[in-house]
Amino acid sequence: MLRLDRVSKTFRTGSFGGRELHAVREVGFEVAQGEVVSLIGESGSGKTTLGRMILRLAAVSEGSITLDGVDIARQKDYYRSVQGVFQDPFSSYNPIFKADRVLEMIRQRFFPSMGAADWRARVESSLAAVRLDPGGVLGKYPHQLSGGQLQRLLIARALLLDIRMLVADEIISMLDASTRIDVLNLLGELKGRGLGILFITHDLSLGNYVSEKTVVLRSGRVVEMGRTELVFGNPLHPYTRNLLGSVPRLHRRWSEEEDAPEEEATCFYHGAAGRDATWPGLVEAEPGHFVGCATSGTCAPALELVR
Amino acid sequence: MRRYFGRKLLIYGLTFFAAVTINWLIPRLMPGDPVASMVSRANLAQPEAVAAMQAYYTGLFGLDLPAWQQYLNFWGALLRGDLGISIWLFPTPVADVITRAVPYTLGLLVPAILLSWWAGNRFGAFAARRRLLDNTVLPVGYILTATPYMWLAILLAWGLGIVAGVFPVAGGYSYAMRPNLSWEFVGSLALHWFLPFLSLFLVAFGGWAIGMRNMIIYELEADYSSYLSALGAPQRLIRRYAFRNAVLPQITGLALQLGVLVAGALVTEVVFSYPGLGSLILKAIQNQDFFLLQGVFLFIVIGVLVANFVIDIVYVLVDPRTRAGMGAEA
Amino acid sequence: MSVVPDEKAAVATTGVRAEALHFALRNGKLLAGLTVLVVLLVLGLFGPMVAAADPNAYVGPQFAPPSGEHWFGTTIFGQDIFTQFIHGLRATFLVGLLGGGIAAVIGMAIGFTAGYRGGIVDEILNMLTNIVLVLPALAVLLVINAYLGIRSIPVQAVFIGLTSWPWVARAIRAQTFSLRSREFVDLARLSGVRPWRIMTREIAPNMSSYLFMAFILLFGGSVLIGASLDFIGLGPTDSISLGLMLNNAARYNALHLGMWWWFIPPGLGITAVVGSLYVMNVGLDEVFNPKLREM
Amino acid sequence: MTLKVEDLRVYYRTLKGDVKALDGVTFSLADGEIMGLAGESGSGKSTLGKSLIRLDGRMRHIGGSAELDGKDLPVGDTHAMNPFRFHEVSLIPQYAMSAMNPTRKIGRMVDELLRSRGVAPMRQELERRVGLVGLSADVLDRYPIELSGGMKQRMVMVISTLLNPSLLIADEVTSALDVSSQKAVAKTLLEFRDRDLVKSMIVVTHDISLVYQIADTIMVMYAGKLAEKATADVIVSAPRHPYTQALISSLPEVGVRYEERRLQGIPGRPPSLLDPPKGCRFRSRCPLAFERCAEEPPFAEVAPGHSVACWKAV
Repeated sequence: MLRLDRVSKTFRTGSFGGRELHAVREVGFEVAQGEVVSLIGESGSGKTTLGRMILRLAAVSEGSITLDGVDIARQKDYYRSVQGVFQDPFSSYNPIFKADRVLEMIRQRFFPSMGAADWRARVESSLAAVRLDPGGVLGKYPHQLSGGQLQRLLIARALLLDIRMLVADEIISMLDASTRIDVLNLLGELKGRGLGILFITHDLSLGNYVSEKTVVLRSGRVVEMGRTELVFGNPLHPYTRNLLGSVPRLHRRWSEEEDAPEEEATCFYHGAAGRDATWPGLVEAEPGHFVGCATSGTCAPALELVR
Repeated sequence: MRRYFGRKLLIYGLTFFAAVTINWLIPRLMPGDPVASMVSRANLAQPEAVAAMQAYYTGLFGLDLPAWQQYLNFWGALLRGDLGISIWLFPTPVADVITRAVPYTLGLLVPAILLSWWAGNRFGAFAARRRLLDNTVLPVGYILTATPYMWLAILLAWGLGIVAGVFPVAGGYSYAMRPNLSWEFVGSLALHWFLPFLSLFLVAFGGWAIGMRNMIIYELEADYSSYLSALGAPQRLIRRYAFRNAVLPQITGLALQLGVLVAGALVTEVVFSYPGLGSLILKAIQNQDFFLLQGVFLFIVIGVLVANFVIDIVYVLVDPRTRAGMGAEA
Repeated sequence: MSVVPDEKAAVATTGVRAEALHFALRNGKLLAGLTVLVVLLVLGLFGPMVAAADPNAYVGPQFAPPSGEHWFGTTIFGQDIFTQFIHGLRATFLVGLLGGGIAAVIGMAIGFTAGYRGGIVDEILNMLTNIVLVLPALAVLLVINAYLGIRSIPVQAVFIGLTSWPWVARAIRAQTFSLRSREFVDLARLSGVRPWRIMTREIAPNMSSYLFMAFILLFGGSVLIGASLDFIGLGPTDSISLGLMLNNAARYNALHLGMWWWFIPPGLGITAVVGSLYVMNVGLDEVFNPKLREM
Repeated sequence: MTLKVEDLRVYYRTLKGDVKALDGVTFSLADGEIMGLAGESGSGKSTLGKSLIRLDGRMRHIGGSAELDGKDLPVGDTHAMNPFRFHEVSLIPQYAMSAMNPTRKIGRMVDELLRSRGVAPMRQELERRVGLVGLSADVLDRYPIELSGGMKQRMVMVISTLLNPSLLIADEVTSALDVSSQKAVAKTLLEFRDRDLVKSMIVVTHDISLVYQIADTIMVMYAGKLAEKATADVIVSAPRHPYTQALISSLPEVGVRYEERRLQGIPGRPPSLLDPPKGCRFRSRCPLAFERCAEEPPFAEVAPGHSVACWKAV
């Protein structure tokens, strides 16, 4: 359905665009209907920029993003099909207006001629889909609602349109532990309704919980991707392994396992030199599991794993 | 670093360019024949001045030439240092008239700006978060910044000059003297300088004090201040750091306020008939001496640009962050 | 990245506006400034209707100190200074309102556009802003007014507005930059809202308190610049302003004649108008910025 | 016993009244103990952390006391508290990225801070500690802006522990960091304790999995009150308070999948602390609630080193 093909993003910084910053480099993957793809990366990995490009909030520098084979830049009414929810629930709402204004804006643009009763029914059905009580959220100001309610309301906003794809950028990282899981479960339900979801997160355990496919991003490049159980069950790239090793877990302490050796942790296309020139591309290490930096003879640890 | 200053110089260059263009353009926007209307508006007594003026204007404006040619000629004259002839002090060149007045204006402005900035910042920092001072003395600051420069000048002239009779209220030195290098003359200069200086100083002082007080409050709320408090550092140290950081925006503020301060100096000079640029402007307007007015205008623009550049340099010297940031980029 | 949920956010249950109003009604500076301003405004608006129509008419004895007949005394020509004062106040408010208003509109237009569009548009507008910023406004106005012979108060105010907008544009540009990256702006874009509406409906309302305070400062600044121009002798010829009263007082030697009643009222009027605006501004700042409130 | 806190109450002053952010908290901390202080937003964990070193402007000490190494800790008295700060109690703040004066070189700032506290500058020791956290000594000659986020974080950790305090409060120190730097910072905290640079530590966090990695004990707070305190393993594996149980079971771990095992959150919201309900504050969200919960449950020891505030657990 949504397909990214060698997508790159270069920012120009400095006065009159003096310098270039490569935020995303040659990223390609696909999100199918009824599928959650988690995009995992640390700060500076380019994951948010990717999400913004998919939402047409940022222009693609090179490569293409297509929805059903048509470039998204040329799609009319793209936002009827693709919507997004962002990290900070409190900054997602204009603080001086009531929270349900986000719904009203959808009506003005996309359903200008819909009658009040029909609209009301539509709002109630999408609120029901995110388990929000209309009386509890409509007519309230953002600060009167909890972070979890606000994020659900934004998902409900997206559901007002018959969207097929939702970009969820860190949507639960600012929520409390006891409420975040419910929002995560909601994403699981939505994929059951046939939505494709790009779940952008820095938290590996969350990505693992809900997604079919996982893409691990580092400094704008894909280092490893594939079916989630393969990426998490048999991580091949040293970076992924290191990341997984750093995730704090319950019932298992860090000290019980070995720290990844230093050079593995710093391996980035065989050390610091010649990063771009020698990017080896992605290799299919096993069916449905791709890894970068696996074919080069200089990157011994990764090579061994593939063998 | 080079990039930063390059950018600043570009802006100043363009500003100067804009100023010259204004100077060229405005007379051409006058309704009717500018030469005729200017000559008629200037109420000249000497017939030779009228003739000279007519000839000069016609030659300078060259209204029969294409506009770009007129414009280039204007720049040509300017770059030769030819600002025209003063009508009021015919036939003294405008450049000479200005050169004579500039030391007075600078002598008034520079100490007033620097001292008010220094003292205002000190006082504002001291008053911040001290309830008593904040509620008593600072309101005086608001009143001072709201006071028109010329009115405070008039009040001081009246109170300390006319009523108390302590200071003279007109001129740059005693009318009975001719400029010379005696102590007596210097004393007279200082006596005549004091009131205009004081009135400029007071108005500007109020502004700096208020600005600093607000900046300091923000800095005292900043994270680094909280951290120092949590580690038990004494208020003295925290305030010292806050002051250091709050001074930086005040330096930028100084650059932004230059225009206002210059304007203040001009009207203050008018009140005291102080022989600087302000009095020249008054005479130029009263005598419809447009060359003089334009010359003074260009001179003020250049002065403000130079001062801005000096402030830019000072800022880089004072703020380690700009240096560190630029060092990393270079 | 995960950011720690702010405990204060859970605490905040009162509305932003209600809280602002609460502090506004208890802010002495704001109320005091507002009171003085309103009194002067009423005087300037309605005073001329009650008092004599022509402020420059020779109505009384020359050179008279304040009395029951002439509250503020008369000039050496026998003009009533109180009549001049209330007419002058009106001119002062006109210059402030018009000059400050025009500057605010220009500053907002340029600041919003530069901040929202970014890129090359921003570079160009920013350059323009910086150029007008370093040009000394009064000097430019002197040349313009002297050549073009501007002698009417509204036209004078227009030119003041045209030269005093840059710092507002700068500040608004910076604020727009930070607001633009807020997520509700992205969501508005995802809702198909056009840039112009995003600027006017999403971004600008969030800066309304700041815009209002900027306007207040521009108002005060315009009054002071206008008074300076009038004082130098580029004031209105057919009517009166507070600056022109000062100019007359200085020109006809009120100082040496000891006619304090001639030069004190106009200056005091300007100071009161501008000062009450500034004090109001500080009060508003305290209302909108909790950090500045007295602990 | 390093720290003993007795019925501590700290309220926030707001327009609508007092927010009872910390409402009667009693616990103790042993020598060498690292205690994780966990809770969600509004639980009072940060308030507790701050109140042991410096109350900020809107916080008011309502009652209760604290004792450190047998000496009374005057938490309610900003002035009397000062001699203890830095020397006895220290803080790694949440805002470590902006905690250092931007216009001073770091080394000089530390010198000035030390001197202002009556301590002679200790350049050598400072350099040694800087090395300990993996920074080179020349960061002391740099301005904060020249350091990366992780470097600033480590530098602040060094500064805060320079005088070997008895009690270190680490307030959400890992929450702004990436996964890999989180681990490094957490391990550094552990090392500070192991090297005796600090005697005991309170690690305030919202991330139980993280604090489980380094803490000896974990104390869980809910709505301004203590819910449970026990060793880290007990809290994670055998919690007794229904809130702790629900919280732990709502955390997705690597390996748990939506398709296979659906986790559940806790329905409802914490009560408003302006006017908190009587009795157990978790009552309205608790699956086990019964009539007795209208009475406030005591924070009682149910097993050695394991205290719970719940009638069902007693």
